[in-house]
Amino acid sequence: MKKSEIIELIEKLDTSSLAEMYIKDGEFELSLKKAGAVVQPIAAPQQVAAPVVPAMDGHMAQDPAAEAGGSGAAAETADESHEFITAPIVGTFYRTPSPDSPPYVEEGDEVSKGETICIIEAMKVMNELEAEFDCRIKRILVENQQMIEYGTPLFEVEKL
Amino acid sequence: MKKSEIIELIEKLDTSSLAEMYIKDGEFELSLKKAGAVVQPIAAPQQVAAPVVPAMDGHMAQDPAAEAGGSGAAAETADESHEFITAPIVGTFYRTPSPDSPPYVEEGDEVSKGETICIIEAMKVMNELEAEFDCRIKRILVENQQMIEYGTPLFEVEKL
Amino acid sequence: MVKSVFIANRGEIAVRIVRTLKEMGIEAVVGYSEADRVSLAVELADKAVCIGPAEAKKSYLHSANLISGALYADCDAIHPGVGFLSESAQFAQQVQDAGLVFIGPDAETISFLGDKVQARQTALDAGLPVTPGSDGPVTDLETAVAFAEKAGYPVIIKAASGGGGKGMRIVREESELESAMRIATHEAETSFSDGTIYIEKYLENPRHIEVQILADTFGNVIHLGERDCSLQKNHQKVLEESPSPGIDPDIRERMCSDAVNLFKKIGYKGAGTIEFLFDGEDYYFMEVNARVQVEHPVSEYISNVDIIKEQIRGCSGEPMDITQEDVKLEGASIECRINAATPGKITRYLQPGGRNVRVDSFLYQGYTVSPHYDSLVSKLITYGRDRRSAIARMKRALDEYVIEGIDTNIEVQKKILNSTLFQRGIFGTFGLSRILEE
Amino acid sequence: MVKSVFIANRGEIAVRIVRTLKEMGIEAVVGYSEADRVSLAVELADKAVCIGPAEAKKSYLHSANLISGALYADCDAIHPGVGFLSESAQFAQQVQDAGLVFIGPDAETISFLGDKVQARQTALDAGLPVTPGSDGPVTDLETAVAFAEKAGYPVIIKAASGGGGKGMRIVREESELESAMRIATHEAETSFSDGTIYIEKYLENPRHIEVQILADTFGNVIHLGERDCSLQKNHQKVLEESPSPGIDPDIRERMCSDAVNLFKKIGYKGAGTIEFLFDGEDYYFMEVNARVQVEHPVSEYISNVDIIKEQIRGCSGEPMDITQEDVKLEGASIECRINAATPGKITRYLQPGGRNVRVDSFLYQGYTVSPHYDSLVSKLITYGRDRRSAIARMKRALDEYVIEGIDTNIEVQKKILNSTLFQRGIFGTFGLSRILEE
Repeated sequence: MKKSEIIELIEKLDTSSLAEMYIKDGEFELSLKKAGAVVQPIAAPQQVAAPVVPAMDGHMAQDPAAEAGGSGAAAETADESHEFITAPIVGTFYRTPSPDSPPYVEEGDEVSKGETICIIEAMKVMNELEAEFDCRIKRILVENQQMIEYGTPLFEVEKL
Repeated sequence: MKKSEIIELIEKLDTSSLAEMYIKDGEFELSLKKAGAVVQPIAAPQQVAAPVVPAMDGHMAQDPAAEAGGSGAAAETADESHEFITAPIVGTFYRTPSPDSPPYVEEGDEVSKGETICIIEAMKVMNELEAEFDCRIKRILVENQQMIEYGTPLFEVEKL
Repeated sequence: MVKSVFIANRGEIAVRIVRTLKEMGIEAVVGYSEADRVSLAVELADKAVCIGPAEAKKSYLHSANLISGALYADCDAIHPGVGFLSESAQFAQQVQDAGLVFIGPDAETISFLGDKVQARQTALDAGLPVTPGSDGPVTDLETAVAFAEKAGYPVIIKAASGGGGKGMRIVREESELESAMRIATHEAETSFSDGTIYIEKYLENPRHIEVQILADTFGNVIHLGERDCSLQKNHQKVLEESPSPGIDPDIRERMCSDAVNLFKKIGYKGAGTIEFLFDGEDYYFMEVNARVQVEHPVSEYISNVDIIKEQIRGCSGEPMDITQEDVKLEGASIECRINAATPGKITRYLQPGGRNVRVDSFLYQGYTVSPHYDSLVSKLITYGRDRRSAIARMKRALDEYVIEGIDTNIEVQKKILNSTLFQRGIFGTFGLSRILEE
Repeated sequence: MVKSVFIANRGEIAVRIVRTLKEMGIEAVVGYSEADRVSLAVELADKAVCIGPAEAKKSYLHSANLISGALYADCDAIHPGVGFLSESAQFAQQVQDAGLVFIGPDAETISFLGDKVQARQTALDAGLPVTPGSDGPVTDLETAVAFAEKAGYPVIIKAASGGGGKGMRIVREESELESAMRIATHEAETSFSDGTIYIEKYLENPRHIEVQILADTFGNVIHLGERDCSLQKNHQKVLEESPSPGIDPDIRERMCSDAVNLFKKIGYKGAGTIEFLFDGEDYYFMEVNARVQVEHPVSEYISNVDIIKEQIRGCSGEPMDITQEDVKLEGASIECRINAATPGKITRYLQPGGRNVRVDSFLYQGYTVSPHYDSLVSKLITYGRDRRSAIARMKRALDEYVIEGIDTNIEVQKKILNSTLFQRGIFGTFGLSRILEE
């Protein structure tokens, strides 16, 4: 088994509700155990995140990527083909530079590192958000002019 | 597996919530464990029993029989040869019926069911404690005229 | 002053007493059953003594073990707390005979107040209004009929040595009277081996009001105002408050001075309560509780007096720290009793905090609520400048309170707090059932 | 009245504000960093918005994210709490520009009070005693020497835009003066990019006394008495109390009316504090804290006023609920700050309870104390009829407090409570180091 596969397993177990894991494949054996068998209900993010605007909250609860998303502008998960670009600041999301102009990107578009993909307006300042790597836009997750909090997943993308 | 890969695994485990990890791949074996398991001190009886008069408390803490002792006059443990007769009431322990008379029992004596083995005085009433089964007195665990609380082990005995 | 007090009780009241003892610099010793070996009271106490197995009859109700436990730990006084042996004249006597101070009134006083007919007569003699009644045992139907016609129906038949509804019968018309008397007498005989019965006028949906009294052995008797305990479910109080939203200053003044007079007359010492029924115009003496009560914290809030402290001083031959003049009754306070519907382990516990919120409880995360004892696990008490702010604060505190692992009545308490009936303050002893029916 | 308040803060003060908002029936929205996603404030709030990563600079100090977060949640006001941006005139201005109510004084007032020289001058004009000082910037040695000789050594050199000891120098004789001025100027330039310095008489071991003020926009300004904050460790307050054991009624009266006059003069609104130094005979104006303070609960206990509630009313254009006449200062209250010496997971937590004990904290069993922020994890506050009973109660409560999994200063607090120096109440700002040396 390759290291990347094992890491993937750790992450899967980590975000799962399982307590431990043991694998034996011919010569190969793998055993994983979680700390503190007793799960403190308070530590469950979705429970505490509940006060957040429902729509988003549901998204977060189901989607591990959303949790990881906060750590930077782009979040990685085990699944290479499954990445998000999240909001680096709190503000209003705009797909277009101005009301009458076309959107920066559409689903399916390929964008290259440094290209502007949307605008986030905060305190009447228009902040252009640039792609940090070449990628294809798989899904646009928020509506034009939607208010977004820090870490909100904006685009599901595929690295190129 | 290369050292760099193992180091990566260690780092991965370290930042995860997992407690330990064990890998065996043919000749290769790897076992990783995190230090410090989570304990629930709150449930430890000896800790809470601490306020009790030290001498007794120590006894109780070390002695499983003392814990079980309360449930009846005689406490059983897994080891048949290791039993206790405990105090069924709170009061003063007397080995003799009256100051000038000889003790009911000495260590090593064999007593039969129903025989009086000591007196426990409570509210100026002398309560004779009888053996609930034939047994040999291995040790007398309290001093004459000592105050005893409920469940205090009085005699270590051996069933016959 | 006493140096070391043995607490012959458990749960929240044991914790409550330990706290005041520590603040007074008196050693706190807790007597615990094996079921309570791991408990907050034991942990907070200076010393703890095992006084029996889980079964209350062999531990918290076992006088000999409790008194021996107190001697064992070199205590010079015993506090009975509430329930268990707190109103047992025999226990009080045994404690005194053992040369220990009993934190409560004398044995004679307790037994005397235990007899309802005697107590009622004494109240009459002290000039307290009592519900129109037969003034003594009733044996023949004629007397009963005559009284009922004079007082007017409905009337209630009660057992002289009764309690807990046993031997009680409500009679709404003459035709029911004879059979009711026969059944009540029989019930009284079988339940209390004393068939004596008496009759009183029966009040529909009255307020249950009680006055908190403190007394010492120097003849000082003071009151801390009244408590409204009308909200009950099968004779169990659920929510109490002070002051009562239904008592005007004039009535309060008369009730409280009546209560003080009665306690002066009987030479009471320590903390005690006099229960009245109030029909909206007049109040009637019901009975005396010769002990501290579960709901005492609401009076502590509005008077800023430590009732347990003054009780201990009063019963151990010290003069009380305060006079009636020192007592200023201000603001409003509410207590919600939090009861466990099921035993079990507390898997998560968040206790409300902040300003003017008090929690008297023995719960903590990881504690296992035992099935052996009373269901009261916590008392949540709030205070405010007026009743409205005390209510707002209680709602906030109830929302904050997280107790996972067992079922509790927190939702019921929220329903009460949110009901207009409660918020308007217009309710009697039937109030709770009406609120819950809403 | 405002309908929804955004709390731009965290920890115990966020929890404190949520509680009052709920009691007022105002929606409570908490802005939280990713490190605080799982926290008591977030759980108790009606809504919560993530406003950035753990690093404070990008979350709790990031004006744009905070204000956008408030707009995001449709709030109409922002409460800055304490620390972070609570005394940033720029933030207050941005909040106002965004069309939101800032729960604090106007931006102009904040910036004006931020300049120590200006504030000192205003205090002088309002007739407040100030420590003999250069009354304005000092540039040349001659002026400095002249002043020092007039006022007498020791003197202290301070930076006009200074704080936290930066740019401060104590000078005990003329020979040290010149070099001290040079160093102070340099420090001031590098730290605050403003080399302006001034000189004051230096007081040895004075009491640190502050007066709590509340004001609304209708010209009502009231005080809630003083607090003694002398017990400090490297300029960090450790224990506060009210009233101060070293202030007599006459001094208190003068201090408080001086404070009220100053706030009337500058048209202050909301909650604020004026700090004085007291040398045993005279008191001197130090500075104004234009926000609510960590130690406000001791004043809430002795006045029975909700400072946060009146602050919110006063800053949102409502008249305060109370007048100076309503405020009766009674009893004594003490606050012990419980600080975490290490971050980590709380493996066991028992919170003190019972009568006249208040806990303002965000801890609970299972919570992980983050290394990113301030070390204050809990405030334990007690009240009593007098200082002695407040002390006895605090000792009891500290004994009850169990926090396992992290190191705290609870033992240090016990040492303070048990020291004769503290019990006698005779101490100044050097008091704590002396107690800890014992």
